[in-house]
Amino acid sequence: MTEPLLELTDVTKTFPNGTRALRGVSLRVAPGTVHGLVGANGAGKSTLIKVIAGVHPPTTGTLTWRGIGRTWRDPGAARRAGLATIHQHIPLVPALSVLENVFLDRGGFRRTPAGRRAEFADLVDRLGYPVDPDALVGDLPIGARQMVAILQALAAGAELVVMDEPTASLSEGERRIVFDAVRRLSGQGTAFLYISHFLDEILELTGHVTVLRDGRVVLDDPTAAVDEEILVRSISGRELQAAEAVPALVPERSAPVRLDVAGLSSPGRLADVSFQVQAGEVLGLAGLLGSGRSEILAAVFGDDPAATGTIRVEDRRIHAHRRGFGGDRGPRDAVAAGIAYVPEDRVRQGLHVDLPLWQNVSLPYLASYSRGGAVPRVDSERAQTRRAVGDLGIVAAGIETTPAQLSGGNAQKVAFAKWLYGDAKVWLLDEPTAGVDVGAKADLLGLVRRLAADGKAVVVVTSEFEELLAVCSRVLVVRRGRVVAERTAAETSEEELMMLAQGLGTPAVRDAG
Amino acid sequence: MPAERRWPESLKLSRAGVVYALVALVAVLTVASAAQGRAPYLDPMNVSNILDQTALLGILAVSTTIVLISGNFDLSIGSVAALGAALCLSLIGPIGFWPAFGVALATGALVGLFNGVVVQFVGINAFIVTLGTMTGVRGLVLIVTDGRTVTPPTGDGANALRAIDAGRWITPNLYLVAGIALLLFAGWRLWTRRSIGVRDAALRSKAVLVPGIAGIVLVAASPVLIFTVQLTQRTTYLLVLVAVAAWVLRFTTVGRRLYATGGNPEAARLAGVAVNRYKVLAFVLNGTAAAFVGVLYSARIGSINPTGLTGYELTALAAAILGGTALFGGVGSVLKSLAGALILVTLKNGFNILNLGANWQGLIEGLVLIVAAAMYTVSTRRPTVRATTE
Amino acid sequence: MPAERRWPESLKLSRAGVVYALVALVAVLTVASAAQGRAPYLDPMNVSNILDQTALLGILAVSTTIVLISGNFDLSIGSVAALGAALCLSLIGPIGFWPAFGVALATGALVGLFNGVVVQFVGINAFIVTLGTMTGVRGLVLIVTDGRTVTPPTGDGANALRAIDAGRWITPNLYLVAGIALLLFAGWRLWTRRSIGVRDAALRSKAVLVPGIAGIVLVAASPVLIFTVQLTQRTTYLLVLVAVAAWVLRFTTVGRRLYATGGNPEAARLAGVAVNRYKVLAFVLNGTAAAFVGVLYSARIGSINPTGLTGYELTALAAAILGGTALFGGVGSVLKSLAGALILVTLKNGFNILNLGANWQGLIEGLVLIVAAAMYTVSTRRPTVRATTE
Amino acid sequence: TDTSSAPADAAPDAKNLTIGVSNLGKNFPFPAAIVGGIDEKAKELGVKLVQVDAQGTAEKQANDVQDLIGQKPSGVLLLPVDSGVATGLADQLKTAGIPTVAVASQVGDPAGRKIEDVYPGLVALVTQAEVKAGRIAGELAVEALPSGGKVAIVEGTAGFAEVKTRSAEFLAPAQAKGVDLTVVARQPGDWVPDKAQSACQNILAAHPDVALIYNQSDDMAVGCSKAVKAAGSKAKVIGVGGSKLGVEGVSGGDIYGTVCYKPKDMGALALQVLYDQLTGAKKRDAEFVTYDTPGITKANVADCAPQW
Ligand SMILES: Nc1ncnc2c1ncn2[C@@H]1O[C@H](COP(=O)(O)OP(=O)(O)OP(=O)(O)O)[C@@H](O)[C@H]1O
Ligand SMILES: Nc1ncnc2c1ncn2[C@@H]1O[C@H](COP(=O)(O)OP(=O)(O)OP(=O)(O)O)[C@@H](O)[C@H]1O
Ligand SMILES: O[C@@H]1[C@@H](O)[C@H](O)OC[C@H]1O
Ligand SMILES: [Mg+2]
Ligand SMILES: [Mg+2]
Repeated sequence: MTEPLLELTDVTKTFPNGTRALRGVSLRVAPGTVHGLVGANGAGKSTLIKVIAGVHPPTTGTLTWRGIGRTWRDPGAARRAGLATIHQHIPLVPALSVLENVFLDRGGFRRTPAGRRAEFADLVDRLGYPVDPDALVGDLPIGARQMVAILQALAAGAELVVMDEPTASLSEGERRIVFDAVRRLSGQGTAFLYISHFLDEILELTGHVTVLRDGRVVLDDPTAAVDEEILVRSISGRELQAAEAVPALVPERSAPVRLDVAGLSSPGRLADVSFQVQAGEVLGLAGLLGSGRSEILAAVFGDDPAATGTIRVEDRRIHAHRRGFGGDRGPRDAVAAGIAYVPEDRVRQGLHVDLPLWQNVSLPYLASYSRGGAVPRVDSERAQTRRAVGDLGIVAAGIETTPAQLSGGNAQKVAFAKWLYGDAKVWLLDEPTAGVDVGAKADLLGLVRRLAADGKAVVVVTSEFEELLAVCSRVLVVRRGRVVAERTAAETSEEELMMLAQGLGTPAVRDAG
Repeated sequence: MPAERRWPESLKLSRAGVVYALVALVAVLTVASAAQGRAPYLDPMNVSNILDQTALLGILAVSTTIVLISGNFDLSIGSVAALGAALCLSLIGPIGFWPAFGVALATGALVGLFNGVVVQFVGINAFIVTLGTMTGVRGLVLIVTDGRTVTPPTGDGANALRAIDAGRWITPNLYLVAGIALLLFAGWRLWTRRSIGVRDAALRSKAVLVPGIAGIVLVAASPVLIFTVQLTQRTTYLLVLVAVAAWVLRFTTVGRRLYATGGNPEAARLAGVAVNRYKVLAFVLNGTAAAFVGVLYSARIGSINPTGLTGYELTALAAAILGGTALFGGVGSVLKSLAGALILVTLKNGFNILNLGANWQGLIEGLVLIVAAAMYTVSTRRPTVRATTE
Repeated sequence: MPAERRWPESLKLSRAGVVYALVALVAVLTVASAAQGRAPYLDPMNVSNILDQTALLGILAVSTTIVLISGNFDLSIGSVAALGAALCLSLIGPIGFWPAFGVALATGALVGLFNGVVVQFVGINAFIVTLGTMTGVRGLVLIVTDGRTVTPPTGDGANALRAIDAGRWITPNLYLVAGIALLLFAGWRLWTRRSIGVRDAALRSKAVLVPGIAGIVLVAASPVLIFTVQLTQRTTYLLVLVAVAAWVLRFTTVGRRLYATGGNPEAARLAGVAVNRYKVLAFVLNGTAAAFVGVLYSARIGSINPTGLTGYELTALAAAILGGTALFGGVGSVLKSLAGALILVTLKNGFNILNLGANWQGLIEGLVLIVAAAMYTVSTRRPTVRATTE
Repeated sequence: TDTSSAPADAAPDAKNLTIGVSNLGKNFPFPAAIVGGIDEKAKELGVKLVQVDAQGTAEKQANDVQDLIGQKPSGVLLLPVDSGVATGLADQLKTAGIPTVAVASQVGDPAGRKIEDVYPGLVALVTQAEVKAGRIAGELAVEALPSGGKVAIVEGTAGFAEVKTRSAEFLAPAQAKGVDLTVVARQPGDWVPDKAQSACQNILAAHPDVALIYNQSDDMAVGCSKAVKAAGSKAKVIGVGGSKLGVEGVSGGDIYGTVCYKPKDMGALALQVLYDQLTGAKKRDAEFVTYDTPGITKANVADCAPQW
């Protein structure tokens, strides 16, 4: 075996709040390989890569980089040594352009030296993902930001690129782009440490895989020696169906319409989107990054001041009395009418990262936990949150912890839990399983089915077409802000959805535009 | 989380640092004043004075805290207070005290509404908007007063004005009160621990015995040790306001939503919170409180000078931030802001008591401000590496 | 992005709103002053006066902008400037001007370093720290001056002091300068467009012809139309500082890192930017600039009294924020802050020229502040339409 | 005018006297100089001082007086931040039975109370007469412009009583002598030289023919004189105060004239008045005590030894 590029020995990490995230992890990454790292939410993956990247000092243990023991003084030191990291939370500077973010770590004298744009164009070409170098990062949706972060890491020309769930917010097309880039670069000698909850990605992409469970390594083998079942078992520590092959519920024809969207338009974003969702139905929205799926959900929820059209929840028209749907009136009316909304950007839109879990969970239906609608009953808020922690398998030190102290997948579950115990009739879920581990993903999808079974109407946006087909009875394909096709889950396939989303409709396309 | 853990939690240095800073400051002043051979620093009269002097600043610190929690910023309150005072004093003659009082409060509320609407709906930075109203309203004060100090005409109106600030209330002996409180507390602990098993006996006996004995000692000593404080009416207003605000913030949906609004307005809005309303109302409250402070000021002083109450906004902000309120929303406690205000007032009072030369006061005040903030910042500090969640 | 697109972009209302606000204000003042039958508002002398009066505030607005971009806040600069002045004036006698000047600047830098270190490494809120140094340093000024107005002894030292601010420079005729600049610009456009094909002929002719003809007209008219402005030495300092700062921020890596530091310190740190160093250095720069302003002030006035330069920090902050600088870091432009400072100075200059009564000035100033900010906030607001790219 | 003084050992308890001084703000040179005079006199008389400092704000002064009363001084010297606000403070001191002398500023609204009409309950008011000082400045103006001309006034910060009092009778001498002084501009200089300089620059740009600029303080006169010089104007500059800078300006010719205030003497005088009251050497009741504030020009500049 060749000398490892990176070697960790007996690394432990205990956070100031007492959480022991790593309990003696050893790991060797060989040069030029793609090394997979998997584990359940809260297993310690992100913590481990933060130790590797110099973000957290390890509590104990050693890190050897190219044969030399190192203690990174700061993340810059690791980067300069040839180790680039894409963190799970995509840390970019919103007020700077894409170009400047991609080359944020560059030294030299001139801010944008001659040739930088060419270098950027080159990089974009190599990745195969076009993005406007002058767009402000703050204006980009989360998927595009993820791609910028990838560009940033690739631009560093590092020997080892660490990627923490790079594809969690990407759709199939972009995911392919990332795969191709990883393969190409590893062929040229760059090593990758690749974290993902998509086991198919791990099996397809990596040469070696390490599984973490509760801060310990429970499996460390060449990928060739494992299969999905083995991985699932070591991740969760129990037997588990990877993706349940239960067919989605098809609602009765006579089931009442819960959500009726007609002629929903928004200049530059959406054009004449119409659809209905019946009680007991799960409707999926498929599309590429930036196709407008999130914008549809936001507009229905009343978070688009420029939107027009009619929206009815059980025959009650909402957002009608205003010019637009925006401000804080829109969401308030939507909540009052019985809509629940899990937005895609959980940190910016879904969570109060510094409030305790129980205050996050009770916020949307606070009045219902309160005496006279005015004085919250803390006990019942806490009880409900404890129940959510159990129901969704949230790994947390307790309900007093804040989302800031949770792992990515667990934070996502909190954003979901907020709506769980209200009496919403319509659920809008934007990437509800982003960053959620295999076990929990099955649980969440089960939960979505149960919502439908309880007679709710659910609209799901998820970039995984497989997941859409597993949970939805019907799928709308969105492209450039329009619904371009409609399929029942039974009569379509991932491949067809992909083609439709890319605008390569089969002759049989029923164009909705 | 068990009850016996929760109580000390809120008393931890990192949680209540400003209170410890206040205690430390008072301790230093007590020692220094004893060393100079003066009357005990904490004698009832000086305590009464400190409370009285904190009243107006404290009220503004409380309402400023609310604006800060909501995620905004208000520099206009010093000017608004002066306007409230000027309006009230100049209208007492023509329309009588109560209508004048109403006009003053309404004007304060209106300026707050203006701030709130411009900040929230036009979307201009609160700093520049309230700097604008601070300047503009001070200009209004000059116009209303024509640059002169205004005094109310003598008569019924002036009497009514004085009456809203004239009351005084002498507390019962505080040693007795504290003793009784401790005894009740011990009793409550005994009662809540009824059901706890033998293994907690030691803990239980300590948890009950310490306050119990302390209580008995205090009650027994109370005929000899006497400490009664005189509360002026404005102090009472402050205490009532603090109690109400603390209760609302901590125990009601309004409070919860206010914190949510300031902490992450976007997430709050998408959870159905009327974010704009909360933010605007915080400004309105602050304006109204400022006008009320102006009226109290004029009742205390009997007049208002056109430059009066200048700079109060910065002091109120300092009190709030010393109390741990975040500048950018979502975090703050009116009780701690009150402690912050007490630090600022105690410090100046201490200078007066110790007869410290004016030249040195600024330097010491600046240092104390930083040290007080450092005292608990250091203990609250986020781990060197900021928690990173996505 | 083609050059002909980028230029007008930076002139759009939403990008350069503060400049439009300034232009609007000057237009109003010009009309008002004409209506009162006075000399043209924009005559060379008044323009020189405005520039001169902007110098000190402008320098502070620039360095304050840098602190704001870095994600911090500095209230101490008014006091630091006064300390710089007091030190320089009181040390000229004992040690001569240049050493005294050095001590003043070093002290300013030191206070900045203190602010920076306490904010970054102890982790206390910049508002409270710099409020503390504002108070403490003002105390130092009082100690240094012992409450008196300080004047330098007459002699070489005082002459050297005066010399750093005594120069004056008369610009060439600005019509001629502008004409030549336009002609050069037209030439440059012609040159850069050499290679563009026929289909751009129309565009090219417009892009070249408009500045070309305007340039010829101006040059031709320059013997008759004469507009020469007198730049005082401190105006020159300001212009040099603005040019250097704008260049560094816009065209060097230091600028990118500073914006990144303020915009998202965590992202910057993860990308290897020495975040703490940038933040601390911004404070140091601000302290040094403040001390320099203090020395210029004392050179101009020949003395400093203990309350001198009070409140400058708020005015500098207002200028920066009026120029669109964010309070919370990552956004700001020194050129626009200069425009913000010019608005504030022009307004007061306008009051003087129009002889507006002192009582009314506050109200109008406040309103103008808000309207100026509103003017471009409204236009900067997120466009309702976002382009869809896939 | 009363400047009588009693021997230091007039009363047996003289050594135990503690006198409170509520100063409006040592950060302002004028009150700082008054306090300097009080300090020196206190050493001479052997009385103890307890000093509190309002840092220029009326509300702090209210707290200061409360704290002073708590320390039960034998008497108090009150240097009011604001005349109107001071009435309440004087009442409190009176209620507490503490003999009080007001210094430097009147107690009671200057618009409704003549300065000689001392607020009841005070032992005395020791001050320069502000309105009279403005009148003396007006006399200087007539002297400077015997045939009249355009005049500008640079005022202190709007809202200060001195802004009104120092202008109230400024034009009276001209009227009395039939000299035509026309005020063409009246702008704030906020008591500080830099703002006064800007104001004068701007006034001169708008009215190049201004012949005289009256500044309500010497600091402002100094700043203004620089603007006049830089503009090459012939306008004469007048100040008020007799400060070091002002007197230097007068002897150097940059400033035409000023009104000579003597803060140190005034402080000493005030303490003496209170001391006399407490020792019984001389009892006063609401007496107006003042000193001479002559107008100073280059001709008699030697008569004004600057005290601040
Ligand atoms: N800053 C922190 N303070 C306290 N505890 C933390 C902090 N960051 C992470 N943790 C805890 O450490 C554990 C490991 O978290 P980590 O983020 O490494 O998980 P992960 O494997 O990346 O999970 P995910 O798949 O959900 O991203 C979790 O229990 C989490 O709650
Ligand atoms: N690469 C990109 N560069 C700039 N803007 C982009 C890019 N991709 C998407 N957008 C923006 O995203 C908006 C649509 O995003 P939306 O979030 O609704 O799409 P989505 O289908 O939900 O995709 P996502 O997977 O990102 O959530 C468009 O208006 C567009 O402005
Ligand atoms: O010089 C001024 C003084 O005379 C006045 O009394 O108050 C303000 C001062 O600066
Ligand atoms: Mg993770
Ligand atoms: Mg989306």
